[in-house]
Amino acid sequence: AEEVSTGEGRVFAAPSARRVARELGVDIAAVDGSGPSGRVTEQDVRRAAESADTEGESGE
Amino acid sequence: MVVGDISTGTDVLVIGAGPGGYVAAIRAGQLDLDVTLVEKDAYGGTCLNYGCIPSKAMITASDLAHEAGHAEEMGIYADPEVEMDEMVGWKDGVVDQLTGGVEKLAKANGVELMEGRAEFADENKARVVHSGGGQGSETVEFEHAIVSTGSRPIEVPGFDFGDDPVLDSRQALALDEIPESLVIVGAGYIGMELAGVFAKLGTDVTIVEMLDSVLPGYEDDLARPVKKKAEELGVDFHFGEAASGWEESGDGITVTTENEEGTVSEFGAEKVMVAVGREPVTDTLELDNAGVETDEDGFIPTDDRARTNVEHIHAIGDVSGEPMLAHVASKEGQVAAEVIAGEPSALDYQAVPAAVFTDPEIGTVGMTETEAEEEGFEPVVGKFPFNASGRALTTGHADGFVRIVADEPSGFLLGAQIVGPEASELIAELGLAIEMGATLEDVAATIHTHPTLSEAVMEAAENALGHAIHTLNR
Amino acid sequence: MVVGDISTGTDVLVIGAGPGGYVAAIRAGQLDLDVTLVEKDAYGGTCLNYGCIPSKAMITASDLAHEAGHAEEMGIYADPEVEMDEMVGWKDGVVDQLTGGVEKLAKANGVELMEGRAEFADENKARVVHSGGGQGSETVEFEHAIVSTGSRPIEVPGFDFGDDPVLDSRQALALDEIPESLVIVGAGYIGMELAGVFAKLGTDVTIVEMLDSVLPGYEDDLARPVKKKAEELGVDFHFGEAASGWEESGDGITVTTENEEGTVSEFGAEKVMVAVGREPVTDTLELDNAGVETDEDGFIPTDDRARTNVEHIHAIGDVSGEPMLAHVASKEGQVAAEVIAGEPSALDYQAVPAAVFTDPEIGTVGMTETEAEEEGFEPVVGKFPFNASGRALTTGHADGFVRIVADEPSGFLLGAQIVGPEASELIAELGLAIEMGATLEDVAATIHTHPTLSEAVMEAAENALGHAIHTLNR
Ligand SMILES: Cc1cc2nc3c(=O)[nH]c(=O)nc-3n(C[C@H](O)[C@H](O)[C@H](O)COP(=O)(O)OP(=O)(O)OC[C@H]3O[C@@H](n4cnc5c(N)ncnc54)[C@H](O)[C@@H]3O)c2cc1C
Ligand SMILES: Cc1cc2nc3c(=O)[nH]c(=O)nc-3n(C[C@H](O)[C@H](O)[C@H](O)COP(=O)(O)OP(=O)(O)OC[C@H]3O[C@@H](n4cnc5c(N)ncnc54)[C@H](O)[C@@H]3O)c2cc1C
Repeated sequence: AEEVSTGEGRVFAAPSARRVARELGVDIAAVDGSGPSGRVTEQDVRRAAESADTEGESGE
Repeated sequence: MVVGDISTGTDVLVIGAGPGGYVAAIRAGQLDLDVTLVEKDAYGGTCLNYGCIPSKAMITASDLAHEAGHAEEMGIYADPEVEMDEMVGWKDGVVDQLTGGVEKLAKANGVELMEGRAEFADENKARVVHSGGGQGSETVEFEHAIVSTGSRPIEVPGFDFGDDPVLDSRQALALDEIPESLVIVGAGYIGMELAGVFAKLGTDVTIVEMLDSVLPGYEDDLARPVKKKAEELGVDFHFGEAASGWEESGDGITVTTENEEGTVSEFGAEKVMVAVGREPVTDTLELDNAGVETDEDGFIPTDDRARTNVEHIHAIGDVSGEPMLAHVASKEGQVAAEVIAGEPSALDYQAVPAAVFTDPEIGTVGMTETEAEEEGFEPVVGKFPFNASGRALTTGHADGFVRIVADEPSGFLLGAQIVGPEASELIAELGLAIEMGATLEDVAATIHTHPTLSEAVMEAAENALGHAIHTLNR
Repeated sequence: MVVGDISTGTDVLVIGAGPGGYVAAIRAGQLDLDVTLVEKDAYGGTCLNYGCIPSKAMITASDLAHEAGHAEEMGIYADPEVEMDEMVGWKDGVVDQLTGGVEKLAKANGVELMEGRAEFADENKARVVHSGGGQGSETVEFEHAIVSTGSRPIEVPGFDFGDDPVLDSRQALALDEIPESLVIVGAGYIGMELAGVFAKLGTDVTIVEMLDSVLPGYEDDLARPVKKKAEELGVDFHFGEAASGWEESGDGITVTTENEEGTVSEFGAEKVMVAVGREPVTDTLELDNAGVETDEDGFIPTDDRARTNVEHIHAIGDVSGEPMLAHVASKEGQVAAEVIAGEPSALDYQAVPAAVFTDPEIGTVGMTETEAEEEGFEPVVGKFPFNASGRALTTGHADGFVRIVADEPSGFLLGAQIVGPEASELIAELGLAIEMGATLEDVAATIHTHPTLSEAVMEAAENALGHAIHTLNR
């Protein structure tokens, strides 16, 4: 996925994706976006949550 | 609920029933919390009773009267007469309908309504002092509290809102005669909105403003069409003048101002309205008893869950600081209620829209070009003037423009500024675009109905991309 | 370009300068194509000269005159007089400004303008017949052509637009006196828009419609407030009546209609306007010479790149079929130009917005609930009535509602229907939402300015989710 634009702390993602990130405890600013120009989709957030889980299980 | 010792228990105590508080209470009710909403004055708060709604009602009505009398260009000849008491009565009817609605909605969502002034006794207890003689007080124990006590107009020394010819915006919106002349102190949005109302009703309006322009805080090119139109309506502007006092003189009053050099000027009028800003209402509350802190301006600082320094006490709306806008209060109210209910809510919006209901209107959301640069973006700007919009021309109102600010490399929308017809409505689409992470291409590719003002939004996006149809590209 | 034998060559020949053709030409010019735009009548086509723009101008103006005379409720007393010739003159001024703009924009984008009627000679050659005596014709060789010859009003047998008391919408919009009485044949959007104009100007309007309701094709609950308001304005409806003829009688005419049972009715009036639909204009073109096919209704079928059966000849706008809307014509024009320039463009939009500028207005985009079901979605619907909107009440126009249709499991927006104030503008946000793949939550979570009509959009989304604030949830 492309880089999300540079502006500080700004994440380009729909409100629904941002809510899912909070729900799953994902730092959305650290998620790679697969949408246009690197927009973060809800699927990106869920994928990030899953991979964080598996990383967590393997003790980092 | 414990009765007898007139003491009540509640999950959530909401203090103040403005657009912050009543929305918080309704949302909490929806989330099956046990909610008590305390209001000392009127349901709907400043916004419904004395602010947003009354001012917009008077703006529409004065607009219609004015337009009808100035449409010879369209072949319409009329000489409207306005009965101010009836206009104000109509406005009051609108307010009553809405405040009645708030009460009904609160009840329907299971909110317990309590009339009186709430003050904190300690971190988990408040006293509600009922108004009127001998009604006493009662104690409410709460798990969570939401402070939404709003704001009040700042008084300028020398101008006491208790004195008859000195008006705040609330009193100005309740006059039952059109004043022949009016001095307005302050050219902020409230001053400018009401200047339009009175100028359109035939009042001689003079505005004195300490700073050097109308609508401080808005970009020059947004404020300019508003000032120009006000001048056409006969409004007389005096910048760099600080109001220092007033005295009776003949039938009316004389308002005294002073500029930086100390030169004194005098302005005669029937009344003077002071609208120089609003300050938070915290002195009704005994915040100290709950340990809730305020900042040097009296606002209650909050985090992104609308929590004060005391975790189970939230503060929302005007009392929690800028931007002091009704829709921000409501959003914060929803979030506070959801956070209390354990939902993963936060104030994580990307952009707050705002509107000024002057003639022409202003609508803004997100960043200006300058702000975008400061934030480290590489902004590109697209613009579309309403005088190239078919719909604008057919309404006879074609002043102003739509401007969109985007990040050039990514195309993401960052902000928008509109001055012109229905700017307050047009900004909605751009607010959604920014929240969604839309790009210029997304907005430009979306079919917009012809002929509408909203086409200007699409054209501004196309202009930023270098391929607008109805205006020349950079 | 070859001169001498009055023969020209061009990359792209665009035939017809309506909102389809002139937009295609400008876009092609922007893409550095060599473009020739031929128009036999007036730049801007039906839309700018005789349709969208004139009707909307007359709607605004008649509205203002009417509103001003009916605002006693707001304390405004006026008795406006309308000089119809001046109103029409103002409208013509708006049209001139816009058509002049089209010409300038076309030239500025490098478009070659040619006056005359184009007809195909073969697949790569057209003859342009200049109008006026002895101006002859010239031949244009082209690599690509875009047919955008639009549509014309359908004539009902017995009603000849050449006869003085029989009007099409174009003639009705150019009257220089307000008719005392008018029969309108057809209660589609054009008939209903103009019924409003004339009723507000004081004409006694009678509508005869073959079908059994106003605005056929729109859902009942959208059409109902429009019919109700028209009736309040004194419009007299007769459904199930087919207009069969007219004759002079006394000062005016008598229009004869027949119902299904063959019963004949008569309606007296000063004039009759026929607005029963529009048919494609292909008979000016000699399409056969180029091998371009039409369907049984005379429309030119096209694919998703706006190509006809002849690959290098595109057709756009009304001539290529429903929906016959200016903004669809323009979109197709842009796509045609981009396809010719080799760009990967296509008509891949999700939803087409449409507006009816009646009182109240209607705005729609995407699917209705029924359509969503038919497409296999599990629709959930959210609704917000304008009489619960603070902004609507302050404008004195609170009839109608916003309805949003979404797919329940995914939350994706599928469509929206609005009837009420500024419906034509409010639909824009929902169009963008649908194009962006927004969910109900996205729209509900976006802060909307208070007090605006656009809050109704947010509330409708919240209602679909079961947590609207300002209306009771299902
Ligand atoms: C003329 C004017 C026009 C405006 N126009 C707009 C506009 O167009 N758009 C916009 O967004 N904003 C507008 N505003 C601002 C808007 O009114 C405020 O932002 C909004 O009202 C803030 O809501 P709130 O709930 O925080 O407070 P408020 O609406 O001020 O409500 C606070 C409530 O708390 C009550 N209260 C205070 N202390 C206590 C206590 N101790 N116990 C019980 N009750 C208490 C008060 O009586 C009041 O009802 C306008 C303001 C004015 C004055
Ligand atoms: C009263 C009325 C109100 C309307 N309101 C709206 C509205 O609010 N919104 C909306 O979206 N739509 C509206 N419409 C419909 C809208 O006008 C059409 O959808 C739109 O004009 C179609 O654009 P077009 O470019 O396909 O064709 P047209 O605008 O019809 O333009 C076709 C042009 O081609 C020219 N032409 C034809 N044959 C030749 C030839 N052989 N050589 C050279 N030139 C030729 C014609 O002179 C004409 O100028 C309205 C229509 C009417 C009548």
